[in-house]
Amino acid sequence: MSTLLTLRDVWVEYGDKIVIEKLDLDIAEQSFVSVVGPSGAGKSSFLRLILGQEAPTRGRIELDGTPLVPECGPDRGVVFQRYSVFPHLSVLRNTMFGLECPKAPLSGRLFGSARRAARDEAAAMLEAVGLGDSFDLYPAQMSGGMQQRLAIAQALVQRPRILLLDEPFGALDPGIRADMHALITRLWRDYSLTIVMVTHDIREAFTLGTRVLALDKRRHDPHAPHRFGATVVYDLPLDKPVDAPEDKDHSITIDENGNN
Amino acid sequence: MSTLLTLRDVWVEYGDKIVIEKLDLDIAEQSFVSVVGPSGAGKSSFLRLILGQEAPTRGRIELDGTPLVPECGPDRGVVFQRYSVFPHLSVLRNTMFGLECPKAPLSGRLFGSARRAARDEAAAMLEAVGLGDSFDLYPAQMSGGMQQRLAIAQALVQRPRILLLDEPFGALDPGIRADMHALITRLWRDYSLTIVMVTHDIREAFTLGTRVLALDKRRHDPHAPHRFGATVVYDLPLDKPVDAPEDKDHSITIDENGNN
Amino acid sequence: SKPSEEASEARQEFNIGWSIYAGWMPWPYAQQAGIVKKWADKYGIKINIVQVNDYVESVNQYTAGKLDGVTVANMDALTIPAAGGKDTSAIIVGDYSNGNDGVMLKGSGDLKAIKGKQVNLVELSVSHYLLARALNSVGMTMRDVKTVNTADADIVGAFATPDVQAAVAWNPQLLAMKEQPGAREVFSSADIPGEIVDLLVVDTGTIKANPKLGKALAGIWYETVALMQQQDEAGKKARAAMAKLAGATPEAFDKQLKTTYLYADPKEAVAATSSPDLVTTMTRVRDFSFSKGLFQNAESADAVGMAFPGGKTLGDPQNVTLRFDESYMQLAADGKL
Amino acid sequence: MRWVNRQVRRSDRLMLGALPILLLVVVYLLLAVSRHAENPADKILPLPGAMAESMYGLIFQPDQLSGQLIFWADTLASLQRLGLGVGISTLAAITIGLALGILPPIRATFGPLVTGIAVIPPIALLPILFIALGLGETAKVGLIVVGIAPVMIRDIAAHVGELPREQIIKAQTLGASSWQVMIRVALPQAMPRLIHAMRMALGPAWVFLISAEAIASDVGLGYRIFLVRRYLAMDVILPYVAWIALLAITMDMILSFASRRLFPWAHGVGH
Amino acid sequence: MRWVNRQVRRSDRLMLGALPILLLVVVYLLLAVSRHAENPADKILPLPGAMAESMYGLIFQPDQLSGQLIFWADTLASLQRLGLGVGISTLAAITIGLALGILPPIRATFGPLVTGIAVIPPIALLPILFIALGLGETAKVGLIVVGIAPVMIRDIAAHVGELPREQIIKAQTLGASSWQVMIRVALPQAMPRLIHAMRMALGPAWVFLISAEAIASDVGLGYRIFLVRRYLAMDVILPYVAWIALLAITMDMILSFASRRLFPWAHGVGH
Ligand SMILES: Nc1ncnc2c1ncn2[C@@H]1O[C@H](COP(=O)(O)OP(=O)(O)OP(=O)(O)O)[C@@H](O)[C@H]1O
Ligand SMILES: Nc1ncnc2c1ncn2[C@@H]1O[C@H](COP(=O)(O)OP(=O)(O)OP(=O)(O)O)[C@@H](O)[C@H]1O
Ligand SMILES: [Mg+2]
Ligand SMILES: [Mg+2]
Repeated sequence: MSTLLTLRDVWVEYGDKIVIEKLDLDIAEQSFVSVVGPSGAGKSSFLRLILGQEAPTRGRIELDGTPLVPECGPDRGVVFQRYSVFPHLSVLRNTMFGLECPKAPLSGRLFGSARRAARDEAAAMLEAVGLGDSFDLYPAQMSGGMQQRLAIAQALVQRPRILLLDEPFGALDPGIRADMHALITRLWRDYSLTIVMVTHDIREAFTLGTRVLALDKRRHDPHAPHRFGATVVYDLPLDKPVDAPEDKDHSITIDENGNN
Repeated sequence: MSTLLTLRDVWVEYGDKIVIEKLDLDIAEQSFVSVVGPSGAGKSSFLRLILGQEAPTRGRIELDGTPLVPECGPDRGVVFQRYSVFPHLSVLRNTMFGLECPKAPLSGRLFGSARRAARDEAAAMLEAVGLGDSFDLYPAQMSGGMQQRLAIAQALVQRPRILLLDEPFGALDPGIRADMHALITRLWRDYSLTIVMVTHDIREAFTLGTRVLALDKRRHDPHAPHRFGATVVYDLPLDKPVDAPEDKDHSITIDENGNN
Repeated sequence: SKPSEEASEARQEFNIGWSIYAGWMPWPYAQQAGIVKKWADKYGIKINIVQVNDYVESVNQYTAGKLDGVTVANMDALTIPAAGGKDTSAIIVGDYSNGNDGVMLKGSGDLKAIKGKQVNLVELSVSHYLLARALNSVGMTMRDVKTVNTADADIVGAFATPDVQAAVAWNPQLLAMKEQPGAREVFSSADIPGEIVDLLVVDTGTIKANPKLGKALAGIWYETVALMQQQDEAGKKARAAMAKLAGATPEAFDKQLKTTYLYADPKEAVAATSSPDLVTTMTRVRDFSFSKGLFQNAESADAVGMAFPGGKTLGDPQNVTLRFDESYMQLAADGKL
Repeated sequence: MRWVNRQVRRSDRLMLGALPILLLVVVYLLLAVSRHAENPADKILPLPGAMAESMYGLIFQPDQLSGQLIFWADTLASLQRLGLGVGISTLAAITIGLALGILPPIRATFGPLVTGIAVIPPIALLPILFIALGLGETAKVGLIVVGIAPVMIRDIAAHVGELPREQIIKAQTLGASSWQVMIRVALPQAMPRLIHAMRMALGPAWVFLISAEAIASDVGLGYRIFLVRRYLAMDVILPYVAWIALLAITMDMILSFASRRLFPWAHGVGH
Repeated sequence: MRWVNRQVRRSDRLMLGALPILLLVVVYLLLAVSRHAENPADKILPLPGAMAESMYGLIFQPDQLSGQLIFWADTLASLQRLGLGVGISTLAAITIGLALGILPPIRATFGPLVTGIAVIPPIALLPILFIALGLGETAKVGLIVVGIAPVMIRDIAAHVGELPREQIIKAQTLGASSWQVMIRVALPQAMPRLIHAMRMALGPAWVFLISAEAIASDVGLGYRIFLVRRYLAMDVILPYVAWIALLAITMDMILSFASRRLFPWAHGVGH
């Protein structure tokens, strides 16, 4: 598989606080990269980099061999940790958003049969995430987990080339989480997506991913904790068959990777 | 142990949507109740009831035998799923808030030695949740997991009688999560708290809790899904020794309880 | 009505309001030049000369009792305080407008050309009265024009726009309007001399209880007016100072004075006040005011009574609220101040 | 129960809200009566009877000259000017405010200009306004627009500028162009704030309307107030002011209701 | 790059911002020159030379009578009134607005009254105001307060009322009383909005100041403008207006800067 994303000597700093330090990384096309690491290590910052929301303070990032503009388009999809849905749109309209925009450049809205087609597609995706009976709710009327599922549906309905997920299943119960795992694996396979997912569930990282990255600080200075940033401390390619069915009870627990 | 909270025939409705239906429940003092259930079942609504943030549409709730006023005081602590910290206060000030208010009725601020004492106490709690080097950050400058830990520290530093936790460890990596488990168990034991915790991690529910409640709908009408509310479908008292050390690799997986 | 009891007490301090108008500029000048203090000290009282930028507001403040006296035109003295039941005495008849008010037209043609036009002016003011008199003089009535109320401070700006073809104004605005190209004055107060009279009025109760105030005011007025009439350096300086206070240049101010007939000699003022012409003028003014509804709910033009020197009255003698009182001017004429 | 938690029932709310207003009315009446005891012809605090009498004429009796019912002609003229002025300002606020709030180059270019215009008191520039807009209706509507639009624009721009960056990014990943981010993300979320801004602007709008009518006019609520001010006819001014207040409060309530109706998501449908 | 993402550099920002303002100046000059070509005595659009000349006298030459430098005396008097008026309004906004926003019983009782006062155009009440407060400084400051305070109060109340309910609850579980919720949760979070409200109110505040000075005053920027307006002396009015704009923009910038400095958490320290 060819290289999609290349990061070379990338640093992220906020003021004098170094968050990411000297990151060198290649991400192959159609890979499913799980990112784990302790809270506050810089996983979300890492996603923001790839997304183009933030530019690195140093270093360079390339997409398909050309420098990444700090701007994101429909080739990238994202589920943020927070603020991931539009508060002013109902569930259905939130999901249709991504289908309407590219097709209606002027009004951003579809009408007639195009609208019905978009509606059906969005509805099908909402059924898949288990929001089939909440089409008309506003985000503020939904539970935390429902909002998270809505954000997932919104990002998936678009079929982006690169999908960035920041703890997408954190607020879901095991049953629905298993459904979501199946869904995401199916879409990843069917549409040849490249996925980068941050998660705190080590088992999830290993069952879903084709590669697991652990982000953490290499050094710790207790007197100046902010002077050292995180980088990739483990990089485990998993040579698992892409078509293996998702295994719910994988029963491994690799706490050692994630922290300290 | 005596009964602390009594719910009798409690209903929660939003418009014509029934969320909680005919809930009858007693919660004993010093128990650690884990609440599980599918996303959107009404777990957060249930916590809001006990908290006094919302009054039930029908039924009655009693605390220590007297009707619960829809108002919450320092006897109850809470970690919400969202908006749980004050955006305008730094980490340290967020944590000191609960120590300052009761002691300084007029200014809500402490000075001199009282302030130093509060500061030290807050700092100790922040160290315990792993935020020892982020005292001066504002919530907007922190990662999702850091905010969650701050919310936990803020609620714990107060030593409330009843502690309500809504997915408090959802955004934490396994290492820090284990630390938090130990911390909460210790405080629960040392200060004889009564804890009600919503979680999606079945293992966590069983390791920490002395009782596990599963909230779900008893009936499902696919044509009118909102006409049936959730109630307690499983109620498992766990007769485990309170002083058992927390077991990280409990290795049970009871998905069946949590959903469907 | 009777002057209220409280106001009748003897007092030490008085507030006199003034607003910017050529004929009233002696007041602030007297204040600054120390003439006010000199006369007030002489009578053992204190007089504050208070500037109110907005003319109507100054009269309203007087009517509301916040000022003990105010500079005002005869028509407004009648329609605002007097019609409002405030017993008012005009103790100084300072001047009459002899061209200080005028009807302006753009383009060629004389006053008759105003027919059918829209006229911008301060409604219900002496301008309105002047317009009525102007129309009368050529056999027209108010129905032949359409009036648009325009604030006095803005009338110059308004007249500069092409929308406005006719306007009525007083000085200093009138002068600025005359400077605009293509504008002509077609009628002015010089055509009705003595009808637009500028007064200093005070509350009747106050002046009755405090004749010292009247004496001091008369003293101030005639000393200042005499000073500004002088054609020497001192007079020139005084006029320049007044011009400055009015926000005008000395030249412009002198022009305005030319169209103001100042009763510099108190004898002349007494004569004018006692003349039957004043009764005629006031009859015209009150009839006009009544026809414009300025006496509010009054049944007839006689509702508001006026008293003139020599015991003459006009209108309801039971309800005299505007008194032309020549006694203080007389004292000045007799040199008894 | 703590005061922060004491919710007030709908019916009580009406009563409580009326209380201080009634109190003010009573205080007024007492003052008026005591002034009239001193001077029966007092003009400054007229009694209700005098006000009713004066207003009766204006409301029901056609004017001799124009044949119009003065009160209604005034109301109509003023409402028309106000409606136009507020309408144009609202339109400007939502278009310009949106662009300023969301497009950094536009904000950099026109932000200072809008601030400049916002802080210049338009009353001071009346002569120039006259020259530019004439003395007719345009000038009156123009004064309202110049007076309130910049404030509204800045308010909307500030609000839009504070939308979470995540939403803008998210919309772009969903294929939205700048234009679509504006009309589908920023515009709808600015709408409730726009209504809030309109409500806040109504007060100043009336001020500018009245100022404009005071300057050059022959009909309108503000015209009448300034005209009768010449003879301190508080018996007309006070009812007129009360009527303006009533009109303004009605508009305020309609706007507030519309906002709740049209944008439920912005008014705490949640908890 | 999409327009929403085009950030403008600091240096470019200055240049871009100055552009439209410079353009306006050039347009003015062209218009002025063409008017003067037609009528050399034109007063409405004076040339820079005439303005400089007029202003020189006011700025540098002491008045013969009072010995004051008129321009500076005007500025000082106006700033004093404005400062007092805005200061009092701000104080009222934060205290009353806070109480209205967070205490439902207070809101129910006084909300309608504040709305009522907010929508009454104070200009219509000028006669009453001057009679009630006299002709001194009180009336001028009073007009500013009556004019801007209600709007500010309503803005703060609306903002505080929209704080997430969770925060209020949370504070109470941490032992906060109603009073403490007000001063430790609502007050600090209302502060940035208060500054925003002050910035929005500065424009109207100048309008009211000028209106007040136009009616009863003998010194002040507004007084001078209305004084010379009788002669259509735009050569004084325009520099005065420009000076007011400069003062207002400076205040606006100071407030904006202070808000960023004092309340960094409110200005996107995050992403
Ligand atoms: N204001 C509201 N109007 C209508 N429905 C609401 C409102 N608030 C909550 N609900 C509904 O109540 C139900 C229960 O919500 P709740 O937040 O209690 O779920 P939960 O069990 O906490 O879910 P999760 O695990 O996803 O957080 C949801 O179906 C939600 O849609
Ligand atoms: N604006 C900012 N100013 C200062 N520090 C910041 C800012 N934004 C983020 N940080 C810091 O950057 C670090 C990384 O944050 P990030 O959100 O990437 O962590 P994370 O790995 O996603 O953590 P979590 O698992 O808890 O979500 C944190 O320590 C945080 O405090
Ligand atoms: Mg994160
Ligand atoms: Mg929940």
